[in-house]
Amino acid sequence: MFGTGASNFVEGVDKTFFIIIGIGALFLIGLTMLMLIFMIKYNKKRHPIAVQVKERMSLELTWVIIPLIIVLLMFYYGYIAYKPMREVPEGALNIKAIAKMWDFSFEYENGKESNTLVVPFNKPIKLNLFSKDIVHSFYVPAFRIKEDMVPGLKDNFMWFIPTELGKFDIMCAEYCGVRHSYMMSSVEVIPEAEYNSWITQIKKKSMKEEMKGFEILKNNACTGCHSTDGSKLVGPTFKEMFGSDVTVITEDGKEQTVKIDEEYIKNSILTPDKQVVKGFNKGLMRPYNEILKDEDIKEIIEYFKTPDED
Amino acid sequence: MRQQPKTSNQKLETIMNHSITHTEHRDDLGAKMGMWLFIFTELLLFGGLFIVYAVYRSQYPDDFQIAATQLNTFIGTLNTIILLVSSMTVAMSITALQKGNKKLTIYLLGITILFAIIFLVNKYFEWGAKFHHHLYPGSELMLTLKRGELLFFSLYYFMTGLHALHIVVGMVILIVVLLKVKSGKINNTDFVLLENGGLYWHLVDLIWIFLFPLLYLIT
Amino acid sequence: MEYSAIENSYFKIGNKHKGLLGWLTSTDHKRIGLMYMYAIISFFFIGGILGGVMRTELARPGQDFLSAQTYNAVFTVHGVIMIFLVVIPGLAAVFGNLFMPIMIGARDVSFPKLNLFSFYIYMLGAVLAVISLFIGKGAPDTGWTFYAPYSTQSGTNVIAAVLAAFVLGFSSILTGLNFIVTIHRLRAPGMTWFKMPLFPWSLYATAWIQLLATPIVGITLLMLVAERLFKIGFFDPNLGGDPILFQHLFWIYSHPAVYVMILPAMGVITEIIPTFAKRKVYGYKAIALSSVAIAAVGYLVWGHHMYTAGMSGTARWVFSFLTFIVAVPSAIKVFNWISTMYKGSISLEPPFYFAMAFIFNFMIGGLTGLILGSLATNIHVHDTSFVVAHFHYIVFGGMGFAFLAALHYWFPKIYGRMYNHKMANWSCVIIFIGFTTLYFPLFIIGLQGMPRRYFDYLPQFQTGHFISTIGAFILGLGFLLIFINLVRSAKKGKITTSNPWGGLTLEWQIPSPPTVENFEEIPVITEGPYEYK
Amino acid sequence: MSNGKHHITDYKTYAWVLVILLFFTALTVFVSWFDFKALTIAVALIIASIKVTIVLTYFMHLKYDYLVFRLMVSMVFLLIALVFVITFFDYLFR
Repeated sequence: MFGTGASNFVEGVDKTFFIIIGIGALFLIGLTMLMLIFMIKYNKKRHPIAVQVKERMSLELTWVIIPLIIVLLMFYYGYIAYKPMREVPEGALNIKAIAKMWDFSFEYENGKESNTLVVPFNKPIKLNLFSKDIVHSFYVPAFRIKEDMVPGLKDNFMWFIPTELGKFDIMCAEYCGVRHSYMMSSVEVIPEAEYNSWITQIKKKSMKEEMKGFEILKNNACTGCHSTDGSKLVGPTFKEMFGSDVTVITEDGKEQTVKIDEEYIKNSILTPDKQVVKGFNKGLMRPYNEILKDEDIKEIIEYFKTPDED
Repeated sequence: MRQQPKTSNQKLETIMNHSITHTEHRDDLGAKMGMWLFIFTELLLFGGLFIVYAVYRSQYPDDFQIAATQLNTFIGTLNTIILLVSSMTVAMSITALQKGNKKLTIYLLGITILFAIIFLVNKYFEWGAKFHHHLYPGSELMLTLKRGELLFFSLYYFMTGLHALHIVVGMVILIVVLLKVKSGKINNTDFVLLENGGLYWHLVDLIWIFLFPLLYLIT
Repeated sequence: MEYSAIENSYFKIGNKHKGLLGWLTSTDHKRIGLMYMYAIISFFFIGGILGGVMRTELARPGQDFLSAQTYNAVFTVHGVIMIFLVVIPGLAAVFGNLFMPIMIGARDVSFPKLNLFSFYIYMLGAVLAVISLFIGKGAPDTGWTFYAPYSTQSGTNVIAAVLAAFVLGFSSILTGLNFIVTIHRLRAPGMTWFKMPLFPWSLYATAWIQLLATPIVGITLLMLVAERLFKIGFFDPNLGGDPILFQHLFWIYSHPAVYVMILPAMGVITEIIPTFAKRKVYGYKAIALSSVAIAAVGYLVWGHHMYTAGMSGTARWVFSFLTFIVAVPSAIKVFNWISTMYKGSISLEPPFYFAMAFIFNFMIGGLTGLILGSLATNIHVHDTSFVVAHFHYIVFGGMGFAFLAALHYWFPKIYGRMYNHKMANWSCVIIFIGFTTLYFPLFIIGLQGMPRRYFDYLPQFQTGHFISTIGAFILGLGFLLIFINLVRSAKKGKITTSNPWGGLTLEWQIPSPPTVENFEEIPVITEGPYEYK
Repeated sequence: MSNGKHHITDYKTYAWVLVILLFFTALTVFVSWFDFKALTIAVALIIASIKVTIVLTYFMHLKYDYLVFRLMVSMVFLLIALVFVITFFDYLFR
């Protein structure tokens, strides 16, 4: 019913689930049967005169106390299966997980960065959770773990031991805007030896990615909506954008062809809805006039001007 | 099981006529209960704000203390005294009416309303001074403050602003009550409106009693 | 002879104004209740259509006919309309207004003018909610929960929607206030607290929640507005605020709001079962007091919406513990309902079928609620479609079915006419099947990890989503059937007697439909409300 | 249904209540000049609570009104207190 289970928490969570659902199903079936039996047996046709049954305090008390014991038991099982989730074992591998609209990124202890989470098999991993803008949530169904990534919240974490090799989905479970349902990534669980060699290979950033303009675009989550590889997201891609001609729709609904120059880029950052590239919706981008300074915009334009290397 | 006479047409007509002139039956205790329930919602409304205050105060105790020094304790104390005295005058106005002294009732209500105006004038000067120093929500200066101080001033404006709004509402209620006393609609046999107006005014006082030390005195 | 009852009822005779104006200016609790009913049913259809649009989009993965932005706006508006305009006022404002004063033997509520005033505030809020769709930069896209800081940043029309919720809250408060005073002050002579019928009891508990919880969300939404307008920073981490605090304040209201929906629903069921089983309610006091217990404990369990929100570990288990405690009074009610059927003489009429469907759905909703209340399992299913299924089982399978049960139960009293029973029974079956097909698959894909509020989804969830969409259409069909049946019967149905079901509570002792003042003489009560012999 | 019992309070009582309230106001201002460390807020709140109780009892007539009002008021304050305590289960243990 659950799909795969691949972490140390799976057993506890699933067991709690089956205990609660088992007791629940027992009650559900029992009471429904009773309801149906009464409906048939005490139907007006068969049972024309109702018998007024005296209330009994003892019965009333029974069904206060028994459910109370049962729910307390359920609470207990839920609690003991949950408790280890907040107790990180010593020597866990620390990885920083950062969310922004709308992607996840990971930073490892040696400074390596990646977009998918890569972890060694059967080792405790502690994820320190951060968010750059709004509330997101880190959810790996196969691991039965979830924790919100709250901007400004310190010491927010989750941990797990992956117990199966393979690739598992990470999803954002807290609604975060237009591309919420595409805010996904994956955890790759690989053998420890493989991990050790993977972690030491730090890919050098391309010259363009070293530029300050790119840093600004990334920090303001521009790249969440505008790709740098040509794919179409919420907004137009940045790849080979500068200098091209595009059709735009102005505020009063007219179509226009403009060349993407410094002026256009600046206007699009400050007043995004004035000239929206055809095929994209307006109102999705906020004006950045209070957030980006003139120098920042200059850096961004510098970045756009620089041609791609390959 | 219960005796319920069958409705005949003639009787319906009388009911119908009765309903058109429909005089609401008087229930002073019910009216007062309604007022109390309304006061509860007001308490919970401010309760929400006090939770916010408590949370941020626990998170930024030092910033809150520093920020609070910027508030004028003198004006705060003065306004506390004004509200307490006006609470007394409005309470006395009920006694006056009960004793049949209409003139004194009007006089006491007038004083209460006057105090309300003085309170607002004080508040105006207090806020005005802050605005003069560019210390208001959304100002450039506010955004440069330490986070705790920013929150303190935000809360200060929000809480005292909402409270001032209640003062204005209370004032309007008291003016209406005063006019009704004058016209004789509220008199020494039917004065639940006066009592309810008074209750509302005391609520404004209650909230201020908490606001005053929390905002002005934690330096 | 009985036709004259309709001619002489509150329908035909109002105040000094005639026609529509007579309705719009009426302070008669029955007319106000009926106006609420028409408004709420209209909004339910709008909300339902939005839900149907959503389900259709989700029938298969990928974008079909909505853009992601539109989809987000649709589920937000669906939520806002359904929660604030339909289910929260639902039973209390409609059937509470229509029947609570009669059931306690009063001519009207304590403050009839205030009652009409709260209706107009409700309409004002509704207008604001509708306006939020059309002005500014588009319909709000924050979800009905308005979580900060997204709601403080979203370029869409959040302020109008938030103000709508605020205004609607105000209407809810005034209704609650009115009901509390009415129940305290206007019970008929001899009707002690424990001789009062159980529907008014449940409304009493509900009214306290409306009164004491709503102001908290009011102030929270005001803070949100201030934050958007003045950069105040209560909830914006960049300005030192705490987004989790918003969630606390929001759920301090919105969890109890669930009880505002479900408590009157339980009250309705408690009225229906004894009437059709011809038996005294088993455990009268237990049911009455469990309403109060649910209201009281239910106020303190809001944090179970936030187990994964970054709360402290201590807070998590405290909230989990309290949540499990609140399950007990709900269970007591179910046991008592079923015991009331024992050795009864049950006539299987449409309201009774709806009531049975309610109990079944409510049990599933409640039992899956235990999975959500338990810490370990909650972590896995929180914010997945499991939650969506759970709360629709409570709100729709519970409150919605209770509304239909109440509608079929009191219909002859409201209109003085009877509907077609066969058609009503069929619509009950179809709605039940549609409902189950729509929501049950969501439990399963939720367990497999389908997050909620997703515009698009991974292929493994497709079967579930597809079945669910089919359910939505069956459900729509069922509602169409009910609508046809009831609208037709309200106009042309067979004239009925004053007490077609043989009920004992006071509303059945007066003509159908009731006269303007309900009672010629206020009855004197000597025994409990369900003393079947 | 009765329209409530009406107790007439003297002017003198009100005057005394005001004097007491002013005394507590002076006291709370006075103690704010000292630093009680963690207790500062507790002291301020205790004094405020005393003042509020006095206002409720005398100015708002709870002393003379029906018992049910007193019950309701205490219930509401208890509820607010509980909400505070439960909220702080989060903030104190974070």
